[in-house]
Parts: sequence; structure tokens; C-alpha cells
Amino acid sequence: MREQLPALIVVVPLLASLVAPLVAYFSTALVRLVAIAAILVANISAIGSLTHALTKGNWHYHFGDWAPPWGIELVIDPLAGAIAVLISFVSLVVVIYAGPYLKEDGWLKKGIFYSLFALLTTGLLGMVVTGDVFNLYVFLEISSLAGYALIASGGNKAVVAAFRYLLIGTIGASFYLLGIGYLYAVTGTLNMVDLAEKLPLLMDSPAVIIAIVMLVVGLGTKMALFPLHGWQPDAYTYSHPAAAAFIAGVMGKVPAYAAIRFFFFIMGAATGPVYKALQIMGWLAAAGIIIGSLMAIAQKDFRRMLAYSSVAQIGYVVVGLAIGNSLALIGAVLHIINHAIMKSCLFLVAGGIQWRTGNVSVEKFAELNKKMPLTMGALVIAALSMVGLPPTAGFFSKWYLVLGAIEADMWFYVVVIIISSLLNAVYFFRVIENIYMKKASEEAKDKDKDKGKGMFELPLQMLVPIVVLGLGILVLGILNEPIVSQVIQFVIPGGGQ
Amino acid sequence: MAPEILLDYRPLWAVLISLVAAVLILFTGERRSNLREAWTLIAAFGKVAIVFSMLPLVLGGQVIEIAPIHVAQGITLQLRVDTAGMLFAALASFLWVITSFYSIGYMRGHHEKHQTGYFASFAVCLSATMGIAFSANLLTFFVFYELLTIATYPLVIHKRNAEAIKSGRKYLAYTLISGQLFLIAIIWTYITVGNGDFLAGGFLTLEHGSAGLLGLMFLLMTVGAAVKAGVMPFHGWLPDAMVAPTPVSALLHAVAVVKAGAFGILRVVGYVFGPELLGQIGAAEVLAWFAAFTIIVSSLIAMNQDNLKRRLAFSTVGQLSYVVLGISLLTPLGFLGGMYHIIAHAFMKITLFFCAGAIYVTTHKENISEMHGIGRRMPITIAAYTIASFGIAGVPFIVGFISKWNIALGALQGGYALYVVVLIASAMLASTYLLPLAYLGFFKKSDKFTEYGEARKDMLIPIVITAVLSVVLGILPNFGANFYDLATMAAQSIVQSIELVGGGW
Amino acid sequence: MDSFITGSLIYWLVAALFLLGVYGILANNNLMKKLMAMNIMQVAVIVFFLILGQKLGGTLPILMGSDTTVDHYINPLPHALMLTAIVVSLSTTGVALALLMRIQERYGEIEEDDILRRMNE
Amino acid sequence: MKKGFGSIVLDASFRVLVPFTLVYGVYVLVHGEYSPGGGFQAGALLAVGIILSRLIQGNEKALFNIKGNVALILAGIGTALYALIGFSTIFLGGKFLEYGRLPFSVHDPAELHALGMLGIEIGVTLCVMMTIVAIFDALTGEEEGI
Amino acid sequence: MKKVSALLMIVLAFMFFYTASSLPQVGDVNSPASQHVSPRYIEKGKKETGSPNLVTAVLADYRGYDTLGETTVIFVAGIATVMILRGKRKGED
Repeated sequence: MREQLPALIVVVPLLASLVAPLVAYFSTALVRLVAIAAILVANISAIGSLTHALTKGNWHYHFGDWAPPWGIELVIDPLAGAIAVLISFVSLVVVIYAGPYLKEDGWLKKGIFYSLFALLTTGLLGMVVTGDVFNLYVFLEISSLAGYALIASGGNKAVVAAFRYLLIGTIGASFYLLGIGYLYAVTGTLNMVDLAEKLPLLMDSPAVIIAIVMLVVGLGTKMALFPLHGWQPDAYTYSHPAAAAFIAGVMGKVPAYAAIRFFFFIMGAATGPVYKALQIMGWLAAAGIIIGSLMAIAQKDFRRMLAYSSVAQIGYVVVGLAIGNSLALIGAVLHIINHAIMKSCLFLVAGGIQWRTGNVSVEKFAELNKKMPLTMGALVIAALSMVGLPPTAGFFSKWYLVLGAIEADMWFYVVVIIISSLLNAVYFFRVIENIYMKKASEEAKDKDKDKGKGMFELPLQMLVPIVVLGLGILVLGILNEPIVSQVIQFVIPGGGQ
Repeated sequence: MAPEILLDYRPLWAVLISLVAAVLILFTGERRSNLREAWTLIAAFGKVAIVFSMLPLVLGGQVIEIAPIHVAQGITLQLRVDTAGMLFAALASFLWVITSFYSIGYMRGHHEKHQTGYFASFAVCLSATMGIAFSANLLTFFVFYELLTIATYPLVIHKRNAEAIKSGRKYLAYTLISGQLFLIAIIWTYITVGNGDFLAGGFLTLEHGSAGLLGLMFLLMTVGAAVKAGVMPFHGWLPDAMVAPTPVSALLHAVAVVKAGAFGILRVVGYVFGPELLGQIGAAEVLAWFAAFTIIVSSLIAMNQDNLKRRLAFSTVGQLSYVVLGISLLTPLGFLGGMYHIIAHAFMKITLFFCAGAIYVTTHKENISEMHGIGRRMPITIAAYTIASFGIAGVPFIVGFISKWNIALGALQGGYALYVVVLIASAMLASTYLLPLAYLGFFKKSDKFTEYGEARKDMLIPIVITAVLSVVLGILPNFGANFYDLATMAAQSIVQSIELVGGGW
Repeated sequence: MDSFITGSLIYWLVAALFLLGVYGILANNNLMKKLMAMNIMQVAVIVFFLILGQKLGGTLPILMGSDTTVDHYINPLPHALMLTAIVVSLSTTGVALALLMRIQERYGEIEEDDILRRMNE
Repeated sequence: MKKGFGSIVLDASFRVLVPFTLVYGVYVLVHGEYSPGGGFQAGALLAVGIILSRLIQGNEKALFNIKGNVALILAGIGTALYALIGFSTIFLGGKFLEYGRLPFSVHDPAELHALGMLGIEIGVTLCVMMTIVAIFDALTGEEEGI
Repeated sequence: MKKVSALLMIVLAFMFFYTASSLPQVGDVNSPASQHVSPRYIEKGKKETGSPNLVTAVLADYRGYDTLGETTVIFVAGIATVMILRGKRKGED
């Protein structure tokens, strides 16, 4: 099976999601195990493929043994491997976390939830590891549909949010599809490697330029790049609390990865139109960083605040692309990883608070540190990391971004990043103040449902993921150098060697 | 004179021991308070032992290095014990012991809440301070600097009331913003120079950029450090932080935070830019002017404060500017005096705060106007207070005199007679705003204090120790940890000259 | 001009169709109309791909006898791709309709601005 | 449809319509590789047959009375069949979906591909048919909430 | 909103119209799409897959992985619809 690892990354969770309803019919405990096991296998395969890609070079896997460009191939280079490991890891953590939320649900709902969750994971992983631009579209749609359903299952408001997300997301996907249509029209191929060979000669053709515009709009919509972020806050806020962490943490990152793939690997950012497009994206991202942070300050709902801060944080990644030198790219990829972990951790904490006390409004967080100390500890770590204070992970991605910006003499971005980290400090320390210093009002004490009367502040299935991610932030920060020098510096085009 | 480098883990232990203690304290919790305090004391004594075990090596001209973690390519979190760092570390670790005893007494006598969080963040503060003292490059320095910011925040908001929250916000606003400016300057340095390793005498030269750019860089860095050091106009958070319990104020003002700021300025001036470069671009003079301005103005403000702790706080603002002034004179004796004033001020000001705290716990009075005749009831406390006040005023045979004397000599060395005038004037002012309490306490009659006695033993003993030490150090500047020699060696290494004319006495 | 009509005019029409769809989604207030506009947009993309597969004198790509001359059959790849795209758009529409039913039965209407107002109050 | 709207005309047409639809669906499925057609179209036709029988005869008497839950499970199984064919070729030492490795004895390897395609088309048909039935059930709203 | 989006559409329309001429002529047998990848499907398709219907050959064999995804999309639509229509949270109207 060793040489099949790349395929297993995608097809094992896929198979699990397909049989989930059947399994759930017989045993609801078993379906959970199946989902966890499948995602675990995907995670292990991703790690194996990543190590292979790092040691023996890029790994091409031809489906049906058809040589590309005729067949579809998976390409695992360090970038794809790293992101795949990230996605499968976060998915694993969140699926373990989801358990207690589904206690009251019937077998079919359990089965469908785990099926949708595994499908979301499959779609994202498939987008990451594929080497074929149309195949990327197919898996984009798989992940999107699963995402719509998971968001819609969060309640009545969530349904409206999901519908609007569906419309806007479909616009984005269609723009993307049209973009690759233009590329296909001028090159006649859909294979990424093949495109990378043919495109440089055609870079000044208007068709390629409009294809770039289409890709920017499509991927920008999917990653909620300002000003295309309108769907995102509602979707993240009202989505199913058991899946929100995964949706909010990872779903926006994969289109960003696709943008790196297209603009830096397939087209080459040095070429004129791509460079201009990236500059425009960079300015938009800068605006998004500031506006997203300001909007986050204005929010009362904790999850909504986090959603707006995601609008700002994805801007960091795009700014890294816009700066475009190797340091900034390292920063961007590092920030994709760090922010996925941080934001997932924060959403897990939000879900835990909701599960325990039934409210999500920051004003009502008073004295939670007494009820759930470990969770609040994780929240504090994640908050410090979002602000970007050493030695947490967030500091180092910011470090590389600023390093790259100064090296490229783009001081504008330096100022933006610094200002935004101060704004982050404003709203995160407001939360911390509410938790540690406000006196809890009486009815808030009464509203504490008796779910917390167990041995721990939360059920272990929920507590352990929170703690794991909280520690993960510190580990990512402290072990930052090995991660960068062993992995990240090889992900950038021609980096490392 | 290249000092021989010695690889050793002791600096790392010195940093980590109190972090471990903090974790243990958190998990011990409120209920088993004795065990919790035990952790604090064990860590404090262990830290002192470790630090002082390194002292002879440093005095022997050795440098202890350890590079635990690589942060990024070519950038390491590195610890190095040199003379200046040793000076600061020895001071902080020694005073932590005393402060821990005192704060145990204070907290128990005062039945404070949230004691666990208090002792934990206290320990983290000390770790950060050790890290700042021992950091070998700018990044390490910054990491511990921000850690100190975060660890101090819970102490500032200790009382959890609206006022505390407000001052906590103010504190965060000041420190975080300055920290970000600091960060820009640091990254900029890494880009231009390639590394940020502290080097006695500075590693930046005019090749690294025009005078204007370097001046801007210097401005960013000094602002980053000056905010913690409370140099005007960045002092705003310091008096407001007075809502914190007294041992915290003692820690903030005497041991850790503001001293970390002053130490940061020392690192920036002496080990990043270096006297030579600063002399060329003339940036240090601006700093010196700010310091002189702060010295005078803060003393004037302090006179109008009736709240004893606020008054002491403003006096801290002034006294810290002595350090900054001495450093920014760029003369050997200036450095010597500045560094020694870190020591001197620490001992004197911690005495003063201990006294204030003792008075508060015993009599629950904070305003000087209410303290008539208090000396009758608490003679020892007020006596200690008086000694320390004389020291701040720069009376001979008390430690404050030595540092001020050296700063004055340094000013003359650099040929700025004006600063000498500033020093004398501020000495006068200091006596006018500190001594009245002693006068009221001893000579004004009042029947208010019949029911009170002397302060608790476990608060009184630290007061006496620090007061006595500030006298002893005033007579034998090298008593104990050879602070004076350390400062001399550091100053020599910075200005790379053996001729250190005169010096103290 | 003739070459334009035979060669490029269709691209203009497809682009117009696509943009009409996008405009419909953005400008309409009725969610159902938005959904229809979405389908129009997707159809435009599908047609665009099919155009790319066309060949003058080519027939549909089912081999007749042993004739495997490339120019005699139109390009099968876009058709295969568009089968996938059609299925995707169908599935998206299905999910959207289900959501729409939930919205209708919860809010009793499908006018976006009203619903948003009632959501946020 | 609880009782269906059966009438003489409908029942009569039902006898012709539904079997024809089903047979035609199967034809489209198996003939898909010689003429336009394939799993998706076949699945749609078969689903139409089932839904017709429901509409006309009502759930109780319906010819193929597949409940939504079962339909959903079967849809998953159908797609899983597709995936399992891919897996089988992995276990037979090939790549995923490498039909050339299928364990049948034929004189032309191309036939293996044809067989593999037939297999996956069957899976697709099952999936599409059952999905449509499940959606139909959900839309008619007769199934209880889950 | 309407005016802005209409303006946007017009701008995009001009972009499309401008680039249309740079796309291959409709039905051009020498267009890249007809020359680069697809010829193999037509020439070797029958021999390699045994299916004279080349669309099926491409769909189910050469790009079978896409079709797996496509089938999955249908499955997702099914379970999503059931989840949305029948999976109301308890305690919601």
C-alpha cells in the first residue's frame, strides 16, 4: 500500500462518508469510530506523503495509470503535503470534538452529520492534493455542498446564511470554472504541470489576462477576501457548532492555497499580469485587514467577532502573496497553518462555552475562568497568538511577513500589519477582561446548565481537542524554526534547493 | 579584551525555575496556600543560588552562553550572561526573595483575593526579568520583554475593580504599542545587519544607513524601552498602575518592569548603537534632554501628590530618568553611575514602597495628610522610610549618593555642566517631597494612631533589611554582589577604555 | 465580419448570458429569482466549454466503424467535463431549493431584505 | 403520496408507462458505452419509474416502495460500489480505478476497461436513482424528522 | 447596489468582448483544445477502453476520478437535502 498513499488521502475519507449512513443504521457508536478512523488514516497518509515529498521529491500519482495530461494525477509537493497534513489534523481534532453535540440526535442525523463532515474533509483534501484544475473544481463543489449543509444544520438563521453563501459561493465557483475554461481554450490542457509549461509563452494574451481576473474573483470569493466577504460572517456565526471550528478554521484557507498554486506555481508571479493582479489583491487585503479588525471590535457575539477577524487574517496571507519574496511567502504559508490552528481553537472554545453556559455574547462571559479554567487558558493562548505576541505561533508568521515586507521596502504593509495586531489586541483583551474581571450576574449563574457537573469542566471528548490545539499553538511557536527549515522553506517555488 | 566564552545551562535554569514555580503555583491553587507560598520561596532561593553561583565567573571576566532554541534561519533565542546582565539579574533575584517574604505577609495581613494568580504572575515576571537580563540578542530581548508585559498585566488589574481595569487598559495600550514599534526596529535591524547580537560598544555603524535612518531606528527602539522606563512623555501608565497592591508596586517600580525598561535603554545605547555611533549622529543628546526634563518635572508633580504611593510613583519616574540620563551621557562614568543607580534606586525605592505598604496594611491610610504622628506608633518603619528618603535625596553614606556622584562626574566628563545643576536641583526637590512624611510622622502630634502598633513582623523584617542594605552599600559599594565592580567592568566594556578616571570614591 | 459572426459572436453571447446571470443574482431581491439567475450563469459556463469542443465538419464523438481520424469527431473532453458540471449545477440547485423551502416555511416569504431585517432583530 | 391519485386511466397508463420507463432506464445504462447515455441518465429514468409508481398507486400499494432512509443508505452504497471498484484494483496491485487489473479472464484488455466502466455505471445508477428518491421523499415531507 | 453591479457587469462585458477575438475561432480544427490532449482520446480511445462512445470513455475511464467526485456530489446533494429538510433542531419552530 505504500505507493498508494496519495490516493488514500482522498479516497479513504470518501469511502467512509459513503458508508456512513449504512453503518449508522446498525450502530451510531460505530459510525463515529469509522469517521475518526478514516480521517486518521488520511492524516497518516498525508504525513507519509509529505515526508516522501520532502525526502525523494514531488510525488505524482496517476489515477487509472493514465499518464497525464490524459488522465488525472495527484501531485504531492511539500506545499500540498503540508496543507493536507494540516487539514486532516484539524479535521481529526474537530470530529472528535463533535461527539457530545450529537448525543440527542437520531441515527440518521448522526450518520448524515459524520458523512457530511467526512465529505467536507475529502473535498478540501482533494482540492489540495490534486494536479488537475478541473478536478480541483469538482472537489471544490463537494466541499462547498457539504459546507452548505453543515452550515444550514445550525438552525433557522443558519439556513438563510447558508443560502446566501450558496449563491455567492456558486458565483465564485463559476468564475473559477470560466477562468480555467479560458486557460483550456488557449492551452488545450487541464493538467497543472502541463499548464505550467505552456502558459509562460502566452502570458501577454488577453485570454490569459481575463483568466487571471476570473481566478482572482473566484478564489477571492471562496476565501472571503475583502470586499467579497459578505457571506462569511453569517455563515461562520450560525453554522453547526460542532463543525464551525473546521469550517471557519480551514475552509477559507484552501482557496488561498489554490491561489498560491495558480499564481506562483502554474503562472509564475514574476510575469506582468499576475504581478499586477497580486498587487491589487494585496491592496484589497490591506483594506480587509483594517476593516475586518474594526468590524470585529464592533461585535458582541463572540463567534461573529472571530468571523470578522478571519476576514482580517486571510488578508495577512494575501498580503504575503502580494509582497511575493521568499520570506513573505514563508510567512503566508506559515500563517495559513498557524491561523487554521488558532481559529479552530477559538471556535472550539466558543462552542464549549455555548455548550456549557448556552450563551455566546462576550458580555456574558464573566467569571468563566472559574467554571472552565482549562478552556479559558486555551482561549488566552490563542488570543495572544492572534495578537501576535511571542512566543506563540502567531508572532512568527507576523515576523516573517514583516521581514519580507521590509526586505521588499513595502512599508505600507508593515504599518498595516502592526496596526491590525494592535486592533486584535483591543478586541481580544476586551474578551479576556470580560472573562477574568467582570462579576457574574446572578441570572447568569443560574443559566449555567447542569452539563458541567461532570468530573471535568467539559466532556473529555470536547476538552481534549481544545487543550491539544491550545498547546499546539505554543508548540508551533517554539518549534517554529525546525518547521520552517524542514518543511516550509521547501514549499515556496524553487525554495530551499 | 575578548572575554572567554563558557557554555553552561545555568542561565536557562535561572529563567525556567520560576516558570516551573508559576505552573506549580497555579495547580496548587487557593486552598493549600502554605504549599503555594512554599513554591514561591523555593523558586526564589533557587534562583538566587543559581545566579550568584555564576557571579564569580562573570567577575573573572568570563561570559556564559547558551542557545536553547533556534527561532528561524540564523536567528536564535540565545542567553548570555555578561557583566551588565549579571548586575541586573543579581539585583532582581535577590530582591525577589525579600519581596516574596514581604508580599506573603502583605497578602495574608490584607486578606487579598486572587492570591494564586498573583504569585503565579509574579513568578512569571521574574522569569521574564531574568530573560531580559540574560538575553544575548534583540529578538530574545523582545520575546521576554513582551512576556513581561503580559505577566505584569494581571498584577496591574489585581483588584478587579473598574479603576483597575481602566489602568490595566492604559498599561496595555502604552506597552503594546511601544512593543510593536520596538518590533519594527528590531526586524529592521535584522534586515540591515543580518543579526541582532548584543555587542559591547554597539554593532551598528554608519555603514548601515544614513544618520537620519539610524536616528529613526534609535527613536523607535528607545520609545519601545522608554515606555516601560516611564520616561516622560511616556510615563502615563505608571502612576495609574498604583491601584495594584503594594508589593506589586514594589516589584513594578523597584525590581522588574521599569528597571527592565531602563536596562533596555542601556542595551540599546551601549550594546546596539554604541557611544561612538550615537556621538556621531547625536541622537543620545535628545534622550538626555528628555531625561533631564523628566527629572525636574516629575519631581514637581510628585510634590502635589497627597497619595503616598502616587508620590513615590512620580519619584520613580524621576529616578529612572537618572539612569537614562547617566547612560545617555555616553561617558564612562555616566554609564557606571547609570548602572549603579539601577541598584541604588532599587534598594531605596523598594524600602519606600514597603513602608507605604506596611502603613497601609496596618492603618489603612494612603494619604500623607492623614499620617500625622504615625512615627510614634511605627518608629522602625518610619525610620527606614527616612533613611531611604535621604538616600533618594542623595545624602552621603547612603547608596544613592554614589550613583549620583558618578553621574555628575560623568556629566562633567562629557562637559555638560548643566546636567549637574539638574541633579542638584532634583536632589533638593526630592528632599522636599519625601521628607515631609518623616517630619509629620515624628514631630506632629495626633491621637489618631493610638490603636495601631508596629507593622507585622514578616513585613517589618524585609523593610529593615533593605534599609540597612542601602546604608551598607552606601559605605561599601561592593558589599555582597560586587555591584560596583560589575558596573565598572560593564562601563569599561562599553566604552572600550581602561581609563576610568576617579570613580565613586 | 463574416468570420466574426461565425467565429467569435458566440463568445459575446455567452459572455452576455453569464453576466446577465451574475447581475440577476446580485440585483434581484427575490431569492427564487436569484436561484434562476444562478442557473442561467451556470448554463453560460457550460455552453462556453461546449463551444471549445466544436470542430468544423466534426460529428459527435462516437466512433463509426474503424474511422479514428481526429478531425472527424468533435473534442470529447469538454463534453465529459460538462456532464460533471451539469450534475454539479443540478445538485447545487437541489440543495438551494431545499434551503429555500426551509426559509419559506420559517419566514413565510423569500424576499431577501425582509428576511435579513427579521433575522437581525 | 399517501393514497396516490389512482384512476382508471392512470392505472391503465401505469401498466404501460412504468415498466417501459424502467426497462428503458436499464437499456440506457448498459448501452451507455455505445451510444449517448450512461449511469446518470439511467438513474434518472429508474427514479422516475419509482416515483411514478408512487404518485399513481400511493405509498402502500406502490410497486417499488423504498422509504427515504433506505434510499439514502442505498445511494451511499451505490457510490461506495464505485469507490470499491477503485479499491479492488489497488488490492490487485494497480493504481486506483485501474480497470486493466480487474480479475476477469478476457482475451482483450480493453474489455476489462469496458467491464470496469459497466461496474461503475451501475454504481452511479444506483446512487442517482436512490438520491432522487430520497430527495423526493424529503420534499413531499411525509417522512418524520430525523 | 443595482447600479453598482450593473456598472460592474458592463465593465466585465467589455473585457469579455475585447478578449473574445483572442480565443480560437469556433470550430477551428487547429485550436489548442483540438490539437493538444483530445486527439489521443479519439485515436486510441476505442483500443484502450473498448468503448466507442468516447465521451463515456473519457468520463468513466480516463477521468474516472472526476466522475467519482461527480457521483459523490449527487450523494452530497441527497444527504444535504435530507439534512436540511428533515434535520430541524429540536426546540425550533
